[in-house]
Amino acid sequence: MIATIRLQAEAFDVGAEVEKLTRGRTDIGAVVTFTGICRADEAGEPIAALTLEHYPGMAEAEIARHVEEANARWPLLGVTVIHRHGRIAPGENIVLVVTASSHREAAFAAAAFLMDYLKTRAPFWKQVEQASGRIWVEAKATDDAAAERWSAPPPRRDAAK
Amino acid sequence: MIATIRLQAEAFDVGAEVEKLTRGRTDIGAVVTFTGICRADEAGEPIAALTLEHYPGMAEAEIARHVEEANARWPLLGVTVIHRHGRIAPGENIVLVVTASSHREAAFAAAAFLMDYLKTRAPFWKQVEQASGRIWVEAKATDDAAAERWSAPPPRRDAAK
Amino acid sequence: MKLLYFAWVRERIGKAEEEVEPPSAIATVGDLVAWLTKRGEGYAYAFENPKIIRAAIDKNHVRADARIAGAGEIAFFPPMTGG
Amino acid sequence: MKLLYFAWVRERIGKAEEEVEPPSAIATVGDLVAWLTKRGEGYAYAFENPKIIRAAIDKNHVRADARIAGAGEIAFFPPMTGG
Repeated sequence: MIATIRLQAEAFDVGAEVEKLTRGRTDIGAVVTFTGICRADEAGEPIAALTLEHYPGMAEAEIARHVEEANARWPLLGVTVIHRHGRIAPGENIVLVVTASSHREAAFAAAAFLMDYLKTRAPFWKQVEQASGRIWVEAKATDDAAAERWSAPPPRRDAAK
Repeated sequence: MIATIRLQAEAFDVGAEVEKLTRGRTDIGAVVTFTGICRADEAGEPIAALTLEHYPGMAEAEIARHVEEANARWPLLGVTVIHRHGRIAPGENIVLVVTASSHREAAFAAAAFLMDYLKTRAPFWKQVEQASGRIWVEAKATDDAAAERWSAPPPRRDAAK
Repeated sequence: MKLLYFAWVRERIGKAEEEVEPPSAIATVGDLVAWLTKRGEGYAYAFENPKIIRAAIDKNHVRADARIAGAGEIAFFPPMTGG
Repeated sequence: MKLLYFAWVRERIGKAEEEVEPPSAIATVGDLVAWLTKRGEGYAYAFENPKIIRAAIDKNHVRADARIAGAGEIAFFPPMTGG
């Protein structure tokens, strides 16, 4: 399984990352991408931008651990995770997860799993610029609940190929 | 909700389709893509290519009905479905689903839902070229089971934003 | 009434479409399949396992008990394998 | 021992990192938080609700009962909001 993990200030190109992961391969039957984008509002209030702070070293290590975990749970052929840091304006991309497998079930499940974990375990913190000032985004209980659903024993079911 | 449905013989560009759906938008927070790719094997045997036959008119209508159904179930901001027909070589793309929403749960669920339905309800038939001749791919019970899971009442839960 | 055939149903029958005039006793899609089956070897082969044959009336999936009165086109095909 | 602070923990304490030498009675991450809390207003504010503070020893998430002996760097931060 080919894994690429990048933390960067620059925007990424979804199509280019899919192309890199799949070029010349004829064993990949399914590719899922998730792109997280900066919206112009947070908790109902307009924002001018968000700034992502991270813990260098730990962020990469945490993401790598979860990519390994995903690879142990599902038969993956490739994973790319890119997470930006620094100031990001509405409409710009923030995070990318690409998963490749021979069949769709594994690709979908692994991408959802990685996103749930990035939201709750990877050491990143979002601050938004609102009219009332700069505010740290609060963690969502719904994100913790979403991550919790993966704590049951891995399914590795062969359904829905 | 902006919906684009295309049946075409030509390959598609994942990045370009994501760009078309999201350009200039600041309300989209999550974009999921699913790309189905022709593998070099089917049921363990090598293939030279596959040919997709479809029922013109009905294929578009069936896809449109399921895009509407997805939009009724989840708060979507955009959906693109592209399905190729004709001869497709290993490594080439076959099908693309792109879903956009303000939050990730809806985008993931709608993309999985649309793929399960495309596999079992959209009038397309795959024929593969193997050493032993041209063989029609058999429908998989696991695909029917995957589609069945959506027949329960729609969840529309707010979890995992 | 126009009939359309796809994939191996088309290959076994040997044509992609045809016009037919079934007798008035043929009321449902299931009746139509039974009537077609008697039209020749290719039809008998195509419909040898009628349970797996799917049908659509005017581009909508229907079951074997669907009534064919008023149908513009009826299509027969194997289980779908798209995506 | 090196301490790192992130996000609003960093802002409230007023620095991103520092070297500290806690007394030997400070055995766990929880003990360390209690000890830091007494070092000044910024610390007290940062750790006013210790239950929501997350900690990592040498870049691994740990709980409040984790022992700090042998730690190279210990980081304190709010719940993560990446992705």
